[in-house]
Amino acid sequence: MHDLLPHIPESLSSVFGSIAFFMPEVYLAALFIVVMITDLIFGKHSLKLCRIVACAGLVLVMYLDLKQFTLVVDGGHLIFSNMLLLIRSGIFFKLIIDLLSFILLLYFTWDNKLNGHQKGLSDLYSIAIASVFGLHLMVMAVNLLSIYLAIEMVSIASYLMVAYRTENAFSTEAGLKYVLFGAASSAMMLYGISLLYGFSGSLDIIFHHTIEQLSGVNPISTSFAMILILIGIGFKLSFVPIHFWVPDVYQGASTPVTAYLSTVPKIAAFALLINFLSPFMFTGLWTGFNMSIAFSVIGIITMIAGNFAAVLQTNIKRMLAYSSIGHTGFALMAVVVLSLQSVSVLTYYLLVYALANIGALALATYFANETGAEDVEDYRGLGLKYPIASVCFVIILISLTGLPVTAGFTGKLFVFSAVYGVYQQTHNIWLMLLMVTGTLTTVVSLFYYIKIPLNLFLKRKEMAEISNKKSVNLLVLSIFISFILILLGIFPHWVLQSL
Amino acid sequence: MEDFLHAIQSLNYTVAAVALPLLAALVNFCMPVKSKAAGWISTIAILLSCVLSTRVFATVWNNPQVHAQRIWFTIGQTQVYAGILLNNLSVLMLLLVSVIALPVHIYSTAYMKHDDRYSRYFTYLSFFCFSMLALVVVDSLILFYAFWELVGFSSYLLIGFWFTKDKAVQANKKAFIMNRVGDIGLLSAIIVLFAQFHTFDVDTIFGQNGSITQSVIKNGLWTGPVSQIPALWQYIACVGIFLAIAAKSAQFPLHTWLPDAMEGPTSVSALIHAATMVAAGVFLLGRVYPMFTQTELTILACIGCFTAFMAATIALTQNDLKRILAYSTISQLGFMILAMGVGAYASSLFHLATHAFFKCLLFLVAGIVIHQMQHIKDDNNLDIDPQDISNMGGLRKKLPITFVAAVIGALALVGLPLTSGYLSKDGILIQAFEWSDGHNAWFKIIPLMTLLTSWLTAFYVGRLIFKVFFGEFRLLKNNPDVKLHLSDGNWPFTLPLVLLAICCLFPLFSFNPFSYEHSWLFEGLRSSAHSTGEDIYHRLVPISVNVISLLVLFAAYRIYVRESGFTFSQRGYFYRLSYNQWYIDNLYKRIIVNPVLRLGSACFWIDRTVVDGFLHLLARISGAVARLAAWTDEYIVDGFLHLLAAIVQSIGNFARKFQSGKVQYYLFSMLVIVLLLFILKILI
Amino acid sequence: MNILTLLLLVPVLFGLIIMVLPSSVRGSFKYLTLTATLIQLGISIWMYLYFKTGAAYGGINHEDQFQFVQKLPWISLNLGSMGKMQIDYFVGIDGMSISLLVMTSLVLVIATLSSWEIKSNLKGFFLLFLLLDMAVIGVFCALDFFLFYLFYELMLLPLYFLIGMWGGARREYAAIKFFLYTLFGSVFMLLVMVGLYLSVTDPATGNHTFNIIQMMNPANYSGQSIFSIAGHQTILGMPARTVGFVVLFIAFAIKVPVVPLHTWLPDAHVEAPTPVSIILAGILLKIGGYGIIRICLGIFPEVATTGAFWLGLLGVISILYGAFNALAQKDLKRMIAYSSVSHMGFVLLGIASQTAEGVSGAVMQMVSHGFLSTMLFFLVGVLYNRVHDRGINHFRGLGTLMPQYTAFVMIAFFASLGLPGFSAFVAEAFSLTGAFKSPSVNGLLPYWMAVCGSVGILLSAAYFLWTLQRMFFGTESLKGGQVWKIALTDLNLREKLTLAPLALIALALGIMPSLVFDKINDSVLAFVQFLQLK
Amino acid sequence: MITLTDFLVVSAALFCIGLYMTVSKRNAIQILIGIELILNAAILNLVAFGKYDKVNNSGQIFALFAIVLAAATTAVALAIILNVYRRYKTIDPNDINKLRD
Amino acid sequence: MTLVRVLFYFLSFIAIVSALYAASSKNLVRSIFVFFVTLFSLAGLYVLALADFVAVTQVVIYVGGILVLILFAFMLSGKETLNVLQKQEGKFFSMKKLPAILLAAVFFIVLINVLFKADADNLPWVRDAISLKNEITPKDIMIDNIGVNLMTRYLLPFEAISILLLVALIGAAHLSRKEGKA
Repeated sequence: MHDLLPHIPESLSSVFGSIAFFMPEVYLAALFIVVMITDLIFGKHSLKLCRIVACAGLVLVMYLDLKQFTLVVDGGHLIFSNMLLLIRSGIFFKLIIDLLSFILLLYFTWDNKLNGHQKGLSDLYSIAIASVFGLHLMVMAVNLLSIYLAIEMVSIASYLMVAYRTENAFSTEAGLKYVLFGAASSAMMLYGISLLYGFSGSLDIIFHHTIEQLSGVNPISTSFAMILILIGIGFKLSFVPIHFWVPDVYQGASTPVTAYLSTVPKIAAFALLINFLSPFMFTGLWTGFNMSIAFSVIGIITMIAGNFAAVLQTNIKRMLAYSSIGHTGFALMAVVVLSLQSVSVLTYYLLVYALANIGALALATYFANETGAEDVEDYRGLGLKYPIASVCFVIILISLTGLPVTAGFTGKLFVFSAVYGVYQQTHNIWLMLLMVTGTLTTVVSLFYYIKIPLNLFLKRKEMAEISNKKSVNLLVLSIFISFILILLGIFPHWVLQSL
Repeated sequence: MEDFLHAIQSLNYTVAAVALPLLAALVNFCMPVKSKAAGWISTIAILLSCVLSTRVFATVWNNPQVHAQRIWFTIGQTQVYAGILLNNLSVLMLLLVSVIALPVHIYSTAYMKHDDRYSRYFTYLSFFCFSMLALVVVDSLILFYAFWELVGFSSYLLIGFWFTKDKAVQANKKAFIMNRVGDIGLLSAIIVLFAQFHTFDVDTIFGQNGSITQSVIKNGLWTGPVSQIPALWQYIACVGIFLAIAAKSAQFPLHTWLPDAMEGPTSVSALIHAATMVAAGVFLLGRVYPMFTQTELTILACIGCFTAFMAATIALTQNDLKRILAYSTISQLGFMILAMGVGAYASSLFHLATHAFFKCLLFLVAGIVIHQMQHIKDDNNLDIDPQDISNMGGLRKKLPITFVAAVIGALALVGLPLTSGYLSKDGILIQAFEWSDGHNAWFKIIPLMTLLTSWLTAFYVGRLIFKVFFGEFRLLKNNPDVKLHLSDGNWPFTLPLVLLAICCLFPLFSFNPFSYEHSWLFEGLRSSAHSTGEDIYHRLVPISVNVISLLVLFAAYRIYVRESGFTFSQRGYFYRLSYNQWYIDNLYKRIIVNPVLRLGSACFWIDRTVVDGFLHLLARISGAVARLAAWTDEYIVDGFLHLLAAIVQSIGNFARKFQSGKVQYYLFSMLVIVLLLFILKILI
Repeated sequence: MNILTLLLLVPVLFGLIIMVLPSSVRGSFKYLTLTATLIQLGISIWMYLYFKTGAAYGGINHEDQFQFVQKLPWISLNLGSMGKMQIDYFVGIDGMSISLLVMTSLVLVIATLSSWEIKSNLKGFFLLFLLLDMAVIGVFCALDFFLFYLFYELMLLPLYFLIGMWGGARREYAAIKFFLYTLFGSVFMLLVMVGLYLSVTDPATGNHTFNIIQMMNPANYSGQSIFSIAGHQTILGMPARTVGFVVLFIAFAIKVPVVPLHTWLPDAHVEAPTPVSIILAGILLKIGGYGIIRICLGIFPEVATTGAFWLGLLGVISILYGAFNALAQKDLKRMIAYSSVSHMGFVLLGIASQTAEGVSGAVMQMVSHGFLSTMLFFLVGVLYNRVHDRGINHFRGLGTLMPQYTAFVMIAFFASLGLPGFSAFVAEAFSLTGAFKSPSVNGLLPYWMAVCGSVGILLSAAYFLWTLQRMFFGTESLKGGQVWKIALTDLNLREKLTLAPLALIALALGIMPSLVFDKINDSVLAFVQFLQLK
Repeated sequence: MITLTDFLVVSAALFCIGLYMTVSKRNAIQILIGIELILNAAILNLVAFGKYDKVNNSGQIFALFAIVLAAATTAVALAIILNVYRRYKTIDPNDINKLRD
Repeated sequence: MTLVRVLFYFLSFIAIVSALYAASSKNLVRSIFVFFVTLFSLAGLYVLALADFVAVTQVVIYVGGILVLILFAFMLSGKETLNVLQKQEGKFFSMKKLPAILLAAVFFIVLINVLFKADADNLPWVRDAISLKNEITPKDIMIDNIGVNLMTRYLLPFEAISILLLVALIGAAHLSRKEGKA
């Protein structure tokens, strides 16, 4: 007590000082409250209002994110007594996250199934906003406590979103699996954290002396703790072997939620992973297992497992789920060769992937709305009925596969060059294996991506009846996305330059 | 200066002479298929080129060769030229081809009159003339090869002219592919030569002290002025060229296409498969003569000799009029090759010229006969083969002009005095003997066999003539109610015969009907080294040949005329002589005819089963290989792909095995994997 | 406005026009496309006429010797540790490209004409067609590897749909097979491309560059970079440059196609609609050959030299294997497809010989095969449109039924079996000559390869003539009986107008090979010299 | 005096028991209990280590947060489980496998 | 063998045994009630670790909150749930469970191994803490310390978790409320 008293003032001032660097999150919190209250006040009819408020708020938040760039010109800032770290790349991650969530918030109501939910969607909006808040924390967290907190926050929000459509058995089942799996893995993570804390005596992993402390401990013990923590992070990233939940959950959740799950938390998780790993990878003091090799192995296995398993899927969402696993594996490449440059490449890749994935799922929704198509077979011959949507679909899938002239290709290209750059110095065989696997799985991925155009255009089928309700917004969205993808395919530097 | 102008002029004439038929061909191609004008266009064209080539011949013959070329295209550093090379050899051929072609054209106008693809026929014919004429004058091996194949191509077209006849189609395919074998040989030879001498120019390679003469084969290397390659390739080049010759001029073993080629119109056979194209091989041999070494020449001689003998024996037993002639052509070509082999360069070409005339004549005769038979067949629709000589007989009264022409041609073919054939053939025989003196005794076989062959020739020619023109019309005998009105046909039929018949007599070639060495043609072509030796053979050979030939002819007469002739001879006379007759005939039969015939049929059998059989075997083998390849493609190469797909699927299935849908199972497997990884890490 | 860029933009422009036009005027699409291709033809012919020749325009590894060059900075990124990335929009042509370019644009016209047969969903068809058009032209013009790769990959998708949507019965299988095959090749090409770009620095700017011509210069490779010649790096134990070469070669060999990477070709051809098979055979295969010359040999000359024997071997195998397969086919189109395999074998053989004759022969063969295969496939298409059947044994005596058609078929067949006077003859003759010359000149290939190659010529005669005999000669008898007999009308004017130019060109090239040789000669010499210098 | 190791061993035991429950129990709620056990094991660690971290007291505070979070998670999980029960009339996770390959 | 030690062993013994029982029992209700015991004993252990405040929170939130929640949970879900849940098959040791048991066992071995390798009691920082008197002694009261820390150092998590709880609240409410009415 007494030894703390003198410190109170300056620690308080530091706290207040930190708030300046924390504006977006503050506004997010406020936004959350506002949305929640509008929901409470206007009850059932609040949906439109919540939507408007939430989206508008997100725009504001993005603006604030942009403003933060001015704060980090002189390097990063540790705020809230080392809880969070605000750096340039982090701001980018936040921006991307906000942008995507903005799109997703718009997208929620366009899905007929989700929209048909009796209890209304307004709660979903408040949950989503809260999760965005959590994501922001995730991006910035550098303290074991904040990390754990952020992850839990996002997880809980996600559980709720997945299980949101209570009247739908699939959604509920997905929710159950998700929550059980998630709770278990986060519990493991907590155990790992406790061990790590125990071994290092501090929660601030970002600090040099923390790692020093660890280096004093038997590597086996520290690596065990590390592995347990990685389980927790991996659960958000969904790399092998913590990916089992993904297909079921993605399939079960309503499509916009799937779009959400498969993109934003993943991006944040990557940011978190980078923040978490960099002290271990850069200060040469980490005595545990070799991170880069470990992640190479994980990456290779993940790519293979994801892409190869996707080949045999028939349900669109399930297929995309597997493919997203594959993409995680691919993105892990950039983590293996962690460096400032690779971070920006990774950011680009994730952005592109996320856009494409959202587009794909949006189109899945579109076709589901129009014709109730869920499986690939249901798409037979739709291509000529819905030419625009189908063309967009093709473009988006091409981008996911990573063929020119789409952003997906440039993303792959840059990741490869990042890895190559390191390979030239180190001649680390794992990197070569990573790249080879990456290319191989690209071919494999075509196997299943091509199924969709195949059914859309190549298969013939006399048309079934067509629902008259046209989801134009989705069409616009997908057109927009595919346009962006092509644009980035031709002029990647427009984005990548700034990253 | 004078010469230079002449040269220019003759060059222009040559070009014109070559181009005219092509022009005709093009014009005809654009004509409606039935138009009768086509015939005249081609005929006039060939007439003109005939005149022109005569002029050229006149200016160039026995004068220094004219050679002009301009650059065709450049490839790498090598510049490929296209040009014209006029020397005795080429102008002779030029003249020969055009002169032979003219009557054939005239003849064709009548012969093909009723065909409903009349203008096509003349298109092809003119095209052939073009390529043949070009072939003989070009100076670059590439061009030579080009026209070499074009000649084959046009013959392909003409053989298969009646392409609805399956046999015709089979025949022309066979012809083309067999020729292709030769072409490949030629091509590889040309490539070898190019690789060795870095040029395609005939003159620089084979001309006076050309590269060939400067290059030597020493210790396994063929060293030329510019580069050297393993000597093996010199042999391969020669083999290639030999293949080409064998294919074009139907030498053993690539000769079997020629008899089949008789499916084409007879006029075509006359021009292409008797006179000109088949001679191209010999011409080629003449062009590249310097590159053959002694041993290679000897081999050539043997092959030529064998071919000649074999073909002659086969001709003995044939009943198809045109086939007989075809085989005789083969055997005559054999003579020429043999001549080349034994170094009788001049005689060979001499024989080429003479043979062209009389064989063409004979074919035209055959054409008329067949034409008439065809008429009979059509008029009182019989089921007979119009070409089968066993149906004919006694036509000499009905077709007098034809008969005379035929006899002249036949005599020339047999090589009796006063005919051109006598000059050339005896030349060959004599020189063959002279040559064999230079070698050990075994080589005597060659001239002797040649001698024998020429007697056989006499026999089958006799058989042909007697069966067709003497005796009585067997067809009439078998079915008496046929009404026949036979005639030589109008002038387009007869005129060519007359022309050619005249050309078959000695004056055209030499004023001394008994000495080939005095014929201008021989003198123009023989190498300066050649000595006009007055040795025993100059007496012996002609006598032996002619005397025995006459005997043989007589024998043939006895057999084929008198045997069937007793019906119209008086009884008494018949009884008196019957005994001897029987005796003589039997004698002939037992001693000459039967063995000969047996031999003939044996050879024919070999020809059909062994040689052709071998070819068919090849075809079958390649077919089998093809099927094998297809199978490989379908099952092995593609199978590999499917295997890959299967692997992908199985990996995918493995990954999916975990997706049992049971969350605890997920957790369990997750933990197990993590644990295993960790333990692994500890152990490593 | 650079003329090459113009050439590239024309299809895009017309594509846009077609895109905005309503489907009600779908009748006009084919004419629009035809106009586009005709304009392109005009442009390329103009370029051909104004294409300067002479040692100063050899091209290959001299950037200043290329013509109609346009070079715009496109992507330039600072990749931190890996220096700056420099990607240019860099187009230009030398002798290797020009002839192929002209050939391409003509073939495209023909393909358009032949796409009159397309009835369904015209808008999509012609859009894809024009996209493909742009891509193939681009491949021949691009001098920046990135750009090249872009166009190269851009071809896949339109083709996939063109085959898959307008194709025959097993079109899906064929389309996917084609797509996966070629993609398999190209993704690995991507890896090598990245490696190259990281190894090569532009001496002028010091940036990493994708410039192909820079890649040809060993001096531009930084010391310890993966593909540096001096470095002798290894990838997974194998010498890096060899690996790079092999990977690139496989990528292009699939396109060529070289046995045993060829099985996509017959399926694709058989299933594809006529215009597409025309483009496939006429242009796509050439892209393979072109790539091997420009990229594989250009960037890895020394590996190419050491591996020349294997290239030659593959070439010979392709020649013979393809020919034998053709001999065994029962489907006319399949037979022709396999014949393409055989003919493209000559290209590989010629290239492998690394002699002036061989390379010129190879290029000539590409051009000539471009025209001839176009003609062949068009002819097949004619027959197929009449009766929707291609079985060789289902027809007999077509000669009487369709004389003009038969005439053209004979021209095409004899031209492609190497009858002198037609382009194929010169091409094959010189590929073989080169192959035969190489032992004495640079000792890369053994003699026997040339001989085996010439056997291929013989076989080609065999299968073409056999087909001719079976289908066109003899007394007519058709599987379809009377119905077919009515359906099998002779060529109409459009078809004649399409075929005649092809036949004439094949003839012209045969009689005046200089049309091609004059243009390519300098480049070929420069190329051969470059290969000798390494 | 109680050593750290003693605490750690106990927590390890609890951890493993929790693990066992999570993977073996045929009942969602019991699985939840298992998870809680694991959490408690972790908390025990934190607390035990926190003993030596007097100034910033991270261990104990983390423990507090952990408990609260556990509560939240459990609440959500239970809500979901209830829903599952409504749909499937069972809460045995193994019987709830409509979503699978 | 001080009293503390005895107490520790006693509590930990209870904790583990009860946990085992909870794990083994086929009856849900029983296992829940046994879990009470575990939690209580754990709270005791916390006290022994000188974290009295945590112990209190444990009792309040866990025992008072979570477990009651759980109980309510299936009470709410109606009588029939009980019947369903009563008849859980299987003894503690059944073939079905073998893999799980093995897994747990192996984990335990590994963990013990890890812990002993780590040799927790003389970790450098622990030794420093002892030397620097940065070790909580039974004498000093941590409550206010905790309070200050929560308000300064750990302010952010403290605030953030409030949002988290709100979300959980909203979500749980949304999920468990009946369809139709808002």
